[in-house]
Amino acid sequence: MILGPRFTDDLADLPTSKFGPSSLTWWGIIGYMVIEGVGFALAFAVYFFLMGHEQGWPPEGRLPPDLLAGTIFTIVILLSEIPNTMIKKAARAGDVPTIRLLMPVMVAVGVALLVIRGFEFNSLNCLWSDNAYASIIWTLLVLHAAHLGTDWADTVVLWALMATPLGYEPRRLVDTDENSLYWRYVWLLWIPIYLMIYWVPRL
Amino acid sequence: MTDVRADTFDAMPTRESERERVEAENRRLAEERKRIARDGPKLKGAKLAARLDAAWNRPPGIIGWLATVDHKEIGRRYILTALGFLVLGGIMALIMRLQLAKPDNGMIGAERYNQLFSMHGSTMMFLFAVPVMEGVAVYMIPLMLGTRSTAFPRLNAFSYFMYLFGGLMLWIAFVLNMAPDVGWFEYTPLSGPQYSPGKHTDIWAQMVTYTEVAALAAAVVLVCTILKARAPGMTLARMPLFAWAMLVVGIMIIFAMPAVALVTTVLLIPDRLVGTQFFNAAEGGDALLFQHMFWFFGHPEVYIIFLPATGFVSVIVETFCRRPVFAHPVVVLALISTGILSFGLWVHHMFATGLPRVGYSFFTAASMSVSIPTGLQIFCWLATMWDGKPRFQVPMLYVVGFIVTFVIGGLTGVILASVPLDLQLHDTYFVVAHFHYVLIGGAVFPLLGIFTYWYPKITGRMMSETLGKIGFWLVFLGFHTTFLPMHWSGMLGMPRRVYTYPAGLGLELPNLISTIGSFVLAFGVVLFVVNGVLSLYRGVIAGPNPWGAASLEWATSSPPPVYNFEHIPIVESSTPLWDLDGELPVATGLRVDQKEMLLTTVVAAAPDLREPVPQASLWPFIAACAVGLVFAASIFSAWAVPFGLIPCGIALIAWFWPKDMQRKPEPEIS
Amino acid sequence: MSSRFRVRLALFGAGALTLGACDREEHHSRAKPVGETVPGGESPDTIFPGTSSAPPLDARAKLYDNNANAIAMGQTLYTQMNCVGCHSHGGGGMGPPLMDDEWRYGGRIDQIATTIAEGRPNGMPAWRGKLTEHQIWDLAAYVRSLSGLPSKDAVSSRTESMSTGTPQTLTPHGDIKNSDTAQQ
Amino acid sequence: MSGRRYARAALLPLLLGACSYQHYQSDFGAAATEDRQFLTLFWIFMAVCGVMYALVIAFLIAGLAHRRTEAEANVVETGRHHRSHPLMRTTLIGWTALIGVGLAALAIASFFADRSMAEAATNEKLSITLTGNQWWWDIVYNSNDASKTMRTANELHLPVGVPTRILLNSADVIHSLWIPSLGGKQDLIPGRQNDITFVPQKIGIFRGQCAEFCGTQHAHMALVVVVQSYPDFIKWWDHQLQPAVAPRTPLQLAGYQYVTNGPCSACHNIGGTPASGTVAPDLTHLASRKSLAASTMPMSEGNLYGWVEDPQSLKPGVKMPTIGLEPDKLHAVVAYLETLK
Repeated sequence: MILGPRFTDDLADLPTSKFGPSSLTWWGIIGYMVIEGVGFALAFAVYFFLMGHEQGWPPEGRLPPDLLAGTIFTIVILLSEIPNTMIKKAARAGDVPTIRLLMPVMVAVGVALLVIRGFEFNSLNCLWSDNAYASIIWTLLVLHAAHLGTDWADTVVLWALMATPLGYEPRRLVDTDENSLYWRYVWLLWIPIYLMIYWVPRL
Repeated sequence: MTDVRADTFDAMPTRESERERVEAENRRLAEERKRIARDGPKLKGAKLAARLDAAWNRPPGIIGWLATVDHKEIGRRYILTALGFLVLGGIMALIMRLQLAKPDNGMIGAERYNQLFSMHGSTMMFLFAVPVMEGVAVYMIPLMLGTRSTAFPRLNAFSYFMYLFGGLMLWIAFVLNMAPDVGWFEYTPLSGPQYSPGKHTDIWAQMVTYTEVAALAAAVVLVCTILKARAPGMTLARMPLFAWAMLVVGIMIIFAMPAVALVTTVLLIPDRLVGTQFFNAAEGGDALLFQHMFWFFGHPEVYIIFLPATGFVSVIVETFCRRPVFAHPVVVLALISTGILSFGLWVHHMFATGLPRVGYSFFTAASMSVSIPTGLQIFCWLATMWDGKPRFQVPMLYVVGFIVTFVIGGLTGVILASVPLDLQLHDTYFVVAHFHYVLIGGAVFPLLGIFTYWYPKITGRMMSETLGKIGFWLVFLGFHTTFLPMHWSGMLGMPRRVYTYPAGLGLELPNLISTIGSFVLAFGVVLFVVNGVLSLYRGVIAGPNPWGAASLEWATSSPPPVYNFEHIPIVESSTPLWDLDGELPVATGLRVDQKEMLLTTVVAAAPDLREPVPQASLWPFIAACAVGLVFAASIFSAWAVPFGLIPCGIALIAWFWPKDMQRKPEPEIS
Repeated sequence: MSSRFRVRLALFGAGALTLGACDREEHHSRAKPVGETVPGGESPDTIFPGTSSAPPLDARAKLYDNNANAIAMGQTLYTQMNCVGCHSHGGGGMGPPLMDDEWRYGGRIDQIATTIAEGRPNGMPAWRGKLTEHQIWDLAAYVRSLSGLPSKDAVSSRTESMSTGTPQTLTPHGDIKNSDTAQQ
Repeated sequence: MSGRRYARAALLPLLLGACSYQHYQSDFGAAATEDRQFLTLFWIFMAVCGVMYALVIAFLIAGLAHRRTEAEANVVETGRHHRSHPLMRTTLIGWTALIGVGLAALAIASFFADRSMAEAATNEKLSITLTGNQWWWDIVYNSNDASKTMRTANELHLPVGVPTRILLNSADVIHSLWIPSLGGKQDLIPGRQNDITFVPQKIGIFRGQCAEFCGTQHAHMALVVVVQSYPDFIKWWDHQLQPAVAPRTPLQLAGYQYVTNGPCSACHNIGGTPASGTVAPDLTHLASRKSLAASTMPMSEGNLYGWVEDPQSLKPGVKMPTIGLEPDKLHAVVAYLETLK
């Protein structure tokens, strides 16, 4: 026998979207950020584990990566936080036109970063198959490029979506807010990788 | 928290004409919102059920079968697929036992035997143990929490297909004689490019990647469901212990599984495919790096399998002793501390690798200390039994069998945590005995118990009690006959993973006993399966709550309707169905024309949001196919990755892209 | 209704994988004679510069060529028998380089096997009698892989030793040029 | 009376299993200090764990068996299911303390056992280098005097009472040296050097085996361990330093010529002959060993015939190829190999 209901509460007036930890997707994104974060943290552990095994870092007779491309990349990705914050604020304020204006900027920044990343691979002064040092710095760079590329594709799709009438849906604003959050994660993760690829070998 | 309901759009700074248009639209949508049908005192019973059915049912036919996002359907598939793999893995085990029945046996050659034990281990760990726990959770957690769906149901569907494809790839490879043959652990350099030519090792590594992607997705789904979708009033303190166990397990998966995905996909496969040097000692790599990474995942993995089982035990003990489990907070703390400690133990798999001895002492202490929370949980169950009046039905028998068996496995675990003892016992049949006591005694016994327990909820009929009891005794006695002698053969000098052993070492008798026992055990499992199939047709009709249990899954019909609950139940204690006076308090107001669920706050479970639930969609399946194809193809060429990502990207975009570009009064996910 | 679909799906998957499996993973623990037992002798021994009338390929070729286990075994023998001493890691030294696509005595696996078994003028010793036929064919399979001739999924990317340049799995696919400049 | 006899009859096979062999390869061998320490510690652990297990089972039986009144049973109906026995909380604390104390005792015992083993490893008197190969053991007896350094394979001789340190390397994949009757195991890892120390205490013949899965023939990678008196050991060492004996009969000579110039010589070394391969076991004193092919089979004429003729059928996958010797060559080869005492 199924128990009969006793009606005690009506939820028809509950909202259907909120920013931050109330949102289900926010938790999903945090979940995937943790997964990626653990992946990167372990990759960092591999880096230092291998470094502990070598006499020199980079190993004897090899040059550390050239600084130029990586440093330009770092500056650009840090500067990209300015339009990113503006978009995040606009999303929270429900300012769709500003979002529509700034999304292409973020997309363009992403393209620029991906191009610079190509030059970065060229400035590592080694091939991944040379030795374990080369393998791990290539891997770190590839992993981050994948991270960057994924979020860039995400941004492109969101840009397209915000340009449609659906841009006014409150849930799309939550998406925008969360995409900006994710972008912060992308550049935050880059900082240790930048140091590990370009500066630790110069210590 | 900023509330962005449609009416706040008045404040938006937009261009004049645009602004007027949007405002007009908002007003129209607000009008439409008032006309949406919702459940409540005026819409209940059969009329409500018909409306909800129309909104929640998936399309019929093959397309609908592939497109479903119903957690019950997906959970059922997960469970059945995992059981299929259990049977396959079990057959492997029986063949191995036959080969080992007598010394110098020539029944199976070395190569085939090596494939068998690799397949047995990989299948049981990656394709049975973890997925079956996730499957049970995916089915039951939303029902226990009193909600209509899991979070991210499409991700859930995707997760199942990834898991299925991973399993298929491994087993098709086995049929094609391309099975992995260097163990479920695949230590480098044996699994490296030089000593494992061909593709069988890559197949193992990619199978792991599939199942990890699936497990991670399922973990995110479960954690988000448990944190955000509980019935109003079900605070964390009132949450059922199985949900607690799955919350801890979900978080553990999130922290542990990236390690194995990284070590196989990012380190081992590139070593084999494009010649990176991670594990090559001659070029600055290190073979032990693989072991560190593998066991950083591998040890928590054991607890990822074991903790859901403790959740099962708590559920069964509560129902069959008619008491909430003694010291609920202690059990929760035990679960959490087991989860944390399990990340600090991995080196005890590597005591023989010659790492610094000082470090070993730490890992000995950590490994031993994990028995404290486990010991506490066991005490709490025993105390509950003492307090209550246990009913000896099949699920409870499995719990008793669990305690008798698992505690032995736990104690041999303490023995193995000691460095001087482990150096003798490591990689011998003593260890084989130990972890089968832990995994079969600790996880499979409760699993069989919980199957019997939840069978009426899933199918609407009871399993046969008589067959169940016979099955239990066969499984229990068969298990001990198989694995108790293995302690002995290990002490007598039998290493693991040998396809044969010489006569004259005293190994003949224990091995023969083990082989006999394994067939008794297998017969018991077959009887369990037969019972499951027969009871589908002949079982007694169960009714909603045949065991007189206290948690919410028993508040709906058996089997549950596709929308789980007509109204969302409200929870006022940790044993809601025992603390009622005849009626179930419910919350209403969810729409009935579209799929919708309720989100509550993380700790207090106060109503927070109404969340649209995605409709059935083929895209998760298509995305799983695309991703699966990339994984399979990348075994053969690195170029598969950049090119394969294009269809993956298209599938994922199509998955999320709204199919209806009109604004709706309330959000819908089409 | 759905079961037929499932069967079809499984068949498709199996088909796709079979294509990849082929003979690559086949493991031969001893030579399986096809036709004659001893390699070489008269027939494939002839040097045919450039050219016209190559004898038909030895039937054993398909057991070894593109076979991952044979190539790996050959790789081990290559080091153990000190082929490195003259040929280096394919780059050549005292002996001719093996990585390029120039073959003085033919680049087919049976021709290479003959070269190894019988030896060649200017220093290449005859290995017949020192190595078994099976081992000679393994070696031939590996030597062929040095210039990227077999399919990429049958070769190993690297060994557990010092790196010797581009991973073998990535070496460009070579073609066979039969050089007619066999030095006297 | 008869019940007890039945019980004894049931125990008999177990006892037979335990006693009918010589602890040739067994943790119970107690043939070295290390294994004796292991056994002491093992029984301490077993005792503590046994007590803990008995407590759990006693509590389980008591919990299941003790009688309840009707009111105690129908707690849900009377709404008293949230209450528990007042003593339980105290017992819980007691139980936790008990586990803690037990574990601490075991951890301390384990720590001290580990310490004393580590100390024993510091005063080595003999050093041996063992290199793992797929699937055999290369053994070098080290000496400061280079002319005394001696290479053999698959058979380890140890002097009783002498602390012996074995340095462990690998030529290919990871292996693990495990001689249960002497004590513990240690992995042989490419690119790393490990070591293990034994102080043998019992004269006799034991068997060790590879304990880390190392590929196809992992099951047949064993070695014979001979613990002998110091004089015997020195005698053995001196003998092993001798070059191989010269062939005496025409048949042996034919075998000698084939072995030292033919395919065998590409891989095997025979001291004092042109055969100087380094990738397979040293054969200089092959016939003096007790087993063949890394203890796959005992040393005998028949097994030598079988092994030389077709190793791939006796140990499938082994690196030694099946040559397909003609009968006359086979006779000659075996006749020569048998002289290599």
